[in-house]
Amino acid sequence: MTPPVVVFSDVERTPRDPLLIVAIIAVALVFIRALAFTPIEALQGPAQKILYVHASSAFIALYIAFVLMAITSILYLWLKDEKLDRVASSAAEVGLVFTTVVLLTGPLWGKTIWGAWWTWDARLTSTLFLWFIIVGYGLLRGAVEDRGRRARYSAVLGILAALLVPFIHLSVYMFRTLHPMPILLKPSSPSMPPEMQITFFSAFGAFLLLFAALLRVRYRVATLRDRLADLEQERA
Amino acid sequence: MTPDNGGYATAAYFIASVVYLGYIVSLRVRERNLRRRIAQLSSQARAESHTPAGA
Amino acid sequence: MVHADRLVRVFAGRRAVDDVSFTLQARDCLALFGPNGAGKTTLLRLLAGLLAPGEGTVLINGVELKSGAAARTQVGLVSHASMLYGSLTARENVEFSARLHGVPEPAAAALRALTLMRVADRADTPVRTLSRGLQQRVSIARAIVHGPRLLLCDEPYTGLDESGAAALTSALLERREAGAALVLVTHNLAEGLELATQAAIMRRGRFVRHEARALLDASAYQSQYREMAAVDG
Amino acid sequence: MDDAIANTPPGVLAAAWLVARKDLAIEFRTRTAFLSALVFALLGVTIFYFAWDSTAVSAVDLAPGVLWVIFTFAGLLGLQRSFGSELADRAIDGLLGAPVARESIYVGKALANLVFVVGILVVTLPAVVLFYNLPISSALLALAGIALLAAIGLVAVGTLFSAMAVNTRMAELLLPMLSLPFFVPIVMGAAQSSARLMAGRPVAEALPWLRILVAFDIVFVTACTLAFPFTLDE
Repeated sequence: MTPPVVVFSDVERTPRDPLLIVAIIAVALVFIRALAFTPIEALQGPAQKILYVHASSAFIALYIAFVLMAITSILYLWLKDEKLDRVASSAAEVGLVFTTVVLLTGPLWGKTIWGAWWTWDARLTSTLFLWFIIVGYGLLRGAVEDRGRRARYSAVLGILAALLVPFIHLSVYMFRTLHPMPILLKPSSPSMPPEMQITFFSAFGAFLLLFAALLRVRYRVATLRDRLADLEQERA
Repeated sequence: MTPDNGGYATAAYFIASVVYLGYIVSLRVRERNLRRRIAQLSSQARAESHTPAGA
Repeated sequence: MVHADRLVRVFAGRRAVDDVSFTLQARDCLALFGPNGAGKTTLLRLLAGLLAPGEGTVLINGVELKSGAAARTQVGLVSHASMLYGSLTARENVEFSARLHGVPEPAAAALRALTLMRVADRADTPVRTLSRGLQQRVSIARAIVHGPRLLLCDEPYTGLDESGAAALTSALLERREAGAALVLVTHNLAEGLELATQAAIMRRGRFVRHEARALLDASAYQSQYREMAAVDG
Repeated sequence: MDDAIANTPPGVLAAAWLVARKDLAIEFRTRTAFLSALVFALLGVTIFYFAWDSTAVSAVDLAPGVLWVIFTFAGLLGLQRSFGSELADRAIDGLLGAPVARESIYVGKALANLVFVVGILVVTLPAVVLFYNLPISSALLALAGIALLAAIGLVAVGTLFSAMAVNTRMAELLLPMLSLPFFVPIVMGAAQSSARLMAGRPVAEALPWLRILVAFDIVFVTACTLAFPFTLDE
């Protein structure tokens, strides 16, 4: 009997990822459009363009990535399907990257319009703590050996985190309103001229595409990691 | 009077690009390493299972 | 009265318990043998309700174990770990367990169990300061204090001296007289076969042999088991 | 050893009380954890005093923050060892094999932790009043209520995370890492409301913060009780 000469080519080669490439190109085009072909806001100056990266990343991180993480966490505890855990952990990690961008670009914008890198307003603070929690989520996953236990623990944390964020938001909001701060120049949001609107919505679309692409790659990595763990288990 | 703060915008776009690209690279590297390791292990497993006993 | 049906438990792709079924009547004792990693401990934990089976069911007096409280109160477990609190005394440990199981007179029951295991004289010593063998006796007292109808013992003789082993044997016999079924995991075949009414050998999660004790010749069984163990290396 | 048939397993609350009493007995037997958490809290109170310029910040403004930050960290010390006694000789298996609901194990452990944390507060609170020369007023009673609300929230979340952290590598680091973000609304609510009361303002001003504390307690006591069974291996 001759051993089959099948090479596991599907495993060995990292596949091209058209979605990822399209997403990268889309984000790059949006960046070019935002920086070179979108009018400068008269009051805030060029720094207002940070909005296109900052706001769309923030929206996707908060309302898509973390909501997805919370929902898949609940579903995992209910259905105990490993796929749900993979989606939850992927959404958390990709969401963390988006949140990191939000937290890094925010101060640059804030410095120009508020005159301060950081202010402890409700939104900033809850984003910061969300970032901390998701870092903790990652550390927790890294610290648990058993796969089922890891999935259950992180699902529990994911659900509790979703419950916590509104509390932080509310309490920081009250903290601010009860302690009036020196008046800052607030970024008013008068209706944007259409050219800016187009840039804003295309940025949102591009980042959404990027999120989907990254989530897919990260999900693949999670699947591969489990497969490797299975193989190592078999050989042990 | 439009303020001259173009540097901040450039910096923000630059930082965002670095973070996103860095993450993409890290994902791809992780994926490649995992695939290599899996291929290596499963080829070893196949080699072992096709070695006749006593050979 | 104890009925295990097609139990399966998978750990990370490995079938630790794989399609195990058996039935025990009152006063039955199943002696369970097998090499390390055969799945004996996992099987006991399934029977104790500490692990949920991936497939299959355990019925105790017609009540499914998974359904919780009513069934769990009928099971007692002696495992490798003592399951005791080091800074509490022997009496406190056993009494705590009695209360958790809702034994009507916990203090009296605890004392009786400790007396049966011949450690009543050390009842008020913190468990941490007891020797390994005495801790094992307290651990057994903890497992029998609520009068379980199914007593699961994972190598209960390990660490016991002669007096302890005698106490354990008489405790097991007493449980049996009361109508309980026993599952006894051990490496020592002679020891296991002495009490058994059924014997089973487990390998890779499965029962590879399972027969009535009355049909077995102890010495033949022993040499067959040794051969089997030698193949496993 | 009568037959198990005669046994009537305790209800959820009775079982929780058994577990709590057992934990407190262990705690009382050893005492080291409580004493070190207490000393830690008192040391913290004194050190904080010197971290501020007392001529620039008045003691009344400083005290609430100090109290609640210290309280949080001392509480973490207590929560840290909550599940250690269960895992040492797998005593937790004895609990899980007993005919009691999983939830009552959580409630029992949380109750014991609550007593631990309140015990620390009972000493730390007067110490803060003493060291920071605060006027002793009728606010003290209200303050005790706030302390209890804060302690419940802290213990609810902390007990759950303690159950998870103890089964991980780096448990000592993970527990604070996971819990501290959850303590933010508690510390804010407790510090803000007690600051108002200590400054002699009407209770109505502290009310919104008390509402947050109460809401936090309700949400997280419920959520953590429901989530606890999922932290157990089955």
